[in-house]
Amino acid sequence: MSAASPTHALLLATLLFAVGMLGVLARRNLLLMLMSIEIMLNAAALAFIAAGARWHAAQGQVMFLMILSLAAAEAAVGLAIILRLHSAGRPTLDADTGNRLKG
Amino acid sequence: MDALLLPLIVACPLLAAGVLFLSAGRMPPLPSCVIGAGSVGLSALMAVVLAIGFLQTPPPTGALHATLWSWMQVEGFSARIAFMLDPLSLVMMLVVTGVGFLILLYACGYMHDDPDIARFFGCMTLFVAAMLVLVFSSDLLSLYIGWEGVGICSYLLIGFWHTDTANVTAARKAFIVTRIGDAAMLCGLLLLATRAGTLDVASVLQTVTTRPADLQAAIAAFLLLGGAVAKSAQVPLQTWLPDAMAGPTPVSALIHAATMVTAGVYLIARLHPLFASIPVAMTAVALIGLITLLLAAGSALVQTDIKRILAYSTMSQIGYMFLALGTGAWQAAIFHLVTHAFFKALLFMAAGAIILRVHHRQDIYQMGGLAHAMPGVFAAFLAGSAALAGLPLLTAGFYSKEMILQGAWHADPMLWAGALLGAFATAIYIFRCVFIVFFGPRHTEPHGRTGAIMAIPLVCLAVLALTGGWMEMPDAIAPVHLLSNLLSPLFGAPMPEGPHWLLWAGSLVPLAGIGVAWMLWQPRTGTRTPPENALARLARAGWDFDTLYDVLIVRPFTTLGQLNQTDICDRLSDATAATARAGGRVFGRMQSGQVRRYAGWIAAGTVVALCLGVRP
Amino acid sequence: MSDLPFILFSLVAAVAAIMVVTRAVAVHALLYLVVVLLSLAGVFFALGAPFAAMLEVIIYAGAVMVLFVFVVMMLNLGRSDRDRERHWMAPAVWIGPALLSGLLLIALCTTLRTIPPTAASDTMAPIGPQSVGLLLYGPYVLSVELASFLLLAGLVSAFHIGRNIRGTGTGEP
Amino acid sequence: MTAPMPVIIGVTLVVLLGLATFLTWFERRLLGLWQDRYGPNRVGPGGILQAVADGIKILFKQDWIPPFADRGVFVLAPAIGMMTVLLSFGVVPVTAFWSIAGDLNVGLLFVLAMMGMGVYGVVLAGWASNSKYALLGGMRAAAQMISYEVFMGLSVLGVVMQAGSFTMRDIVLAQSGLWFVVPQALGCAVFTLAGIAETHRLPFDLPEGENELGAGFHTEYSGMKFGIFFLAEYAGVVLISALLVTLYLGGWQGPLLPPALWFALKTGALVCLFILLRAALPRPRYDQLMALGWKILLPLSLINIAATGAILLLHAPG
Repeated sequence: MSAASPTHALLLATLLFAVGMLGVLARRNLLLMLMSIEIMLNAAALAFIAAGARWHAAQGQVMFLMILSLAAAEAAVGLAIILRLHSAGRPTLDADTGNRLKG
Repeated sequence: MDALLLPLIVACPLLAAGVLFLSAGRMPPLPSCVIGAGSVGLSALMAVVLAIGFLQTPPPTGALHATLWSWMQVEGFSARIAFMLDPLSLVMMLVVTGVGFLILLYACGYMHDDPDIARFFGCMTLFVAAMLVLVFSSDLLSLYIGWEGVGICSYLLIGFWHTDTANVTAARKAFIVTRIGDAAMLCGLLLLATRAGTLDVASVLQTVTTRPADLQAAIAAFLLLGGAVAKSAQVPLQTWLPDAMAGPTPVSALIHAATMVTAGVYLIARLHPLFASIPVAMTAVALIGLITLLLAAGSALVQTDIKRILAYSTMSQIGYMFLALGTGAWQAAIFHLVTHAFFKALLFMAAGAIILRVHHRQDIYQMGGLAHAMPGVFAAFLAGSAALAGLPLLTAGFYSKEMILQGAWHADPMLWAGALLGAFATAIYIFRCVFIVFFGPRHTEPHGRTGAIMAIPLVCLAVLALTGGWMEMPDAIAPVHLLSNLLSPLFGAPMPEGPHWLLWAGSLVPLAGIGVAWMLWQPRTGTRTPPENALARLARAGWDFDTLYDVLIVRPFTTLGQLNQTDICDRLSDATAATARAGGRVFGRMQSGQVRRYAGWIAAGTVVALCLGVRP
Repeated sequence: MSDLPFILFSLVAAVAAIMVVTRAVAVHALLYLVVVLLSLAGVFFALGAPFAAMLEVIIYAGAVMVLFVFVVMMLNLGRSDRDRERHWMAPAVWIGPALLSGLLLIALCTTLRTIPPTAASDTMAPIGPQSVGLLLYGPYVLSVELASFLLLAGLVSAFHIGRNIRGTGTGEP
Repeated sequence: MTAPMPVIIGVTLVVLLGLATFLTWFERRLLGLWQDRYGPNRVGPGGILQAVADGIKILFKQDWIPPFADRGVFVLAPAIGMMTVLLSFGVVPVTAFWSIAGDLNVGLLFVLAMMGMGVYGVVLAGWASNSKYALLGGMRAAAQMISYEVFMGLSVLGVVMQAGSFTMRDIVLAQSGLWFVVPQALGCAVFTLAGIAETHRLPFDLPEGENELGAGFHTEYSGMKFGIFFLAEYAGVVLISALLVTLYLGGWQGPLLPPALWFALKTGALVCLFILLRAALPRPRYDQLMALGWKILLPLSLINIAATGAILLLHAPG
């Protein structure tokens, strides 16, 4: 079994997912949380690609494209919210203040 | 070539609609008119070319097919966007594009000083496109697209002058009432789809012949009938049509007289084997038609608004078509559909010409004596009225109505008698309108002239309203059966004709009706005020169906709601609420509103679930 | 020999991912995130998915991440933000999340162990854009539609959230 | 016929960097010619050694980093800018046998990817400088280059559809009958405009915009780091020209002359066109630039794709 096998790619995906989750849970900065989510999404994408490579099917890349569009939409909305919060008098980007509804 | 022409006929008005809408109302009147009427004219031209080709060399299978694309393909169900041209849709296509073109031409004159003319033509062309989709579809799902498309266009156009609240209310009413039918129709379609696994018309009808009609098929037929009833303004969903006259007159002529409201007739004709296999459904169709035609004719007798008279008349005439459908006289229904499109569009457009010239008044009692002031319009209106009343031999309406009466006679003499009564009333109410509007003392001084662009369609349709019926005559007069022969591959041989005295009865009754009208409203001695008594008021309000629905449905519903506020069922929900609230207080502590806390819970849950799943 | 790029890219991705979640300056974290993405693109390439690799670079690293950078630039974070960030990243904060992530990692790795080794498909012939496109616009056309709906929804909501409420040009509510 | 890979890489690198250096002189001379003045003409015959002189000056300047800047990113930014351009050249086939990775099966996508990465060079330079002019320049660059990348990607899709491949070599070979500039005239026009915006050359050099932003994103740069930005811009011009030649003008193909010469001739002519554009056109306002992109180029490129697809489908066998 060569090193560049889907199983090893899955291992990498697992690692990335765990690291991304660590970031989401531990960071308080909204921007950094969003970035960690991107890492998690990429881990999922890698898992799909690896599965596609395992079965030598293009479906893995199809799913990757879906994740890509999901990530794009998520980033757009997330960043818009961050900008909004920032301009609404919460310049700290502190996720823990997100429960205050009024700006 | 022909199969390519089919989508082009639809694409032409659709493209025009796109252009007109994208101009965001900034398109000046002249290009709007040219694009609007021109595109439909082009469609009509292509339709004629196609029709000639079709008639000269009929396709071997009896229909032209053009599959545009496969819409969806899921397990056990498939739907395509596919067009089909068979004799039935050929007739409908010619009516929609031909009459549509004439009406749009007329609208160029009628609407020329309206600031929103681009929006008007956009909606109208979109309507024509949707109607053509409806007519051409060989798949019931794409037919449904057209069905909803014409519905939305009707809504947009009824409320065209949307600054007036009444118009908007009328539009909303039309939309909601037809929506009830549309919902029923969708359910019916879904039922059919579960039976056949597809909504392709041919396959759906195939299942009718291969599987005996069961309860499911009957329910589906009745649900479809519900859709047809709402769209065609038949009892009990007819209340929207008179109010729909709030729209511009060309809209009334095109949508609420000539084409859209006959979609229900078309639907039933398209699926006639399904209905024919369920006798109860046929009886229901016939009865609905008969009741509608009598009620609407009664209402039309006492209306004072010229457009409302015509609206009730439209309901009544579609009632005839339903009657014909219900008695199995399919050719008669389609024949009447065609002739009705001619003369009713003519009547509406003539009425519109009158309304324009008497300062936008619509009350017939305020008109009077207009025959001298506008002889051309008078002639056109007279031609249309004669056709509507069914003056024997000369007019189109006579032949088509005669065919329906024959069909009714074969089914049940009672139906025939009812239809004859309706014909009598028809002659009375339309000539009442003629006598009051065009004779007697003048109440309003007309102004201006009816321009050529409005006159040309009137002339064309007047000629058609008079001569259009000669394509199909009873054997007793002349053995001409162009339409029946065209449609017979689809509908089977037409019914044999009844005894000769039926023809005599059908000829004399309209004449008698005109005589009665003359006696009552003749220029010198006739009454010049609307009748005022309880029955007349009831009929004028459309037999008070609106009040009835209010009492039967709306009020009980609100009352029930009010009653139910404090009853025992609520205690149960209160208990649920209390439990939920108590539970909410407990779980509310978790709802800190902090994203990281939530993410933590999600992650913890995931890890736990994973551990449970991984456990060897 | 041919495995070398894969191993290299994997290591870079893993290290850079750890760097992302531990940076105090947002732009530095972003740059490391770009490195993660680029090396993941390399991994995709090694796994025989060149199309996905290029899209990862073009769209993810080239567009989405630039959007992040753009936002960071608009936020105009300064030294005080960096200090606050350092303050937030006290060691005690990391214990719980690290525990959870570690558990997750262990659980997932245990699952991976149960996967039978793949001997047959070690050839890794690349799957080109054409087959992906045929699949996308064939059986998966519905999901393409859904994705476009999603993007439209994202566009509309981003526009709505970011709209200029009082016409002040600053987005002040 | 195929040269060994290190030779190809080495020659390409040397030629490219030499060319970029040479272009700094060439542009000023051409501008001088068109604007009826001399331009650099003192150092060497016709001033041709001016480029060398500039190079020496820039190399020996103090390598200064502003104390308020973010050091790491500040140094990284110009390197990214230069690197992405150079990497893009890897997939450009100079002749049928002369390219580093001309038959990469996603070659065109690779170019687009590198264009996308190139944004970072400018944006990070703007951010790391920690000064408001640079920041504004960087933000402008981010929005401008991301937007125009969209139109660039969409415009080349027509070419891809016609050639049926992302491989640069296949695309050139597909033009043996008719250059794509004829059927893809619309795409070619959009690509050219997007290319100018991507390299932020005049008239689309809003990120630099010296009369409003100082020098834009490289306000704080000096010495060789500035020099790298400078060279990267010229290399970018050569790259866009080479891409235009490859995608739309038949690549190395042409009668009589050897392929490499044809390629060089076409590219050189396009580079001159770029310089002429700089001499001829004024700089638009920023909102005009964005409006041009989203309101005109985007619909145009979409129309191009739709039309190309429709025509291909109509001509498709079966």
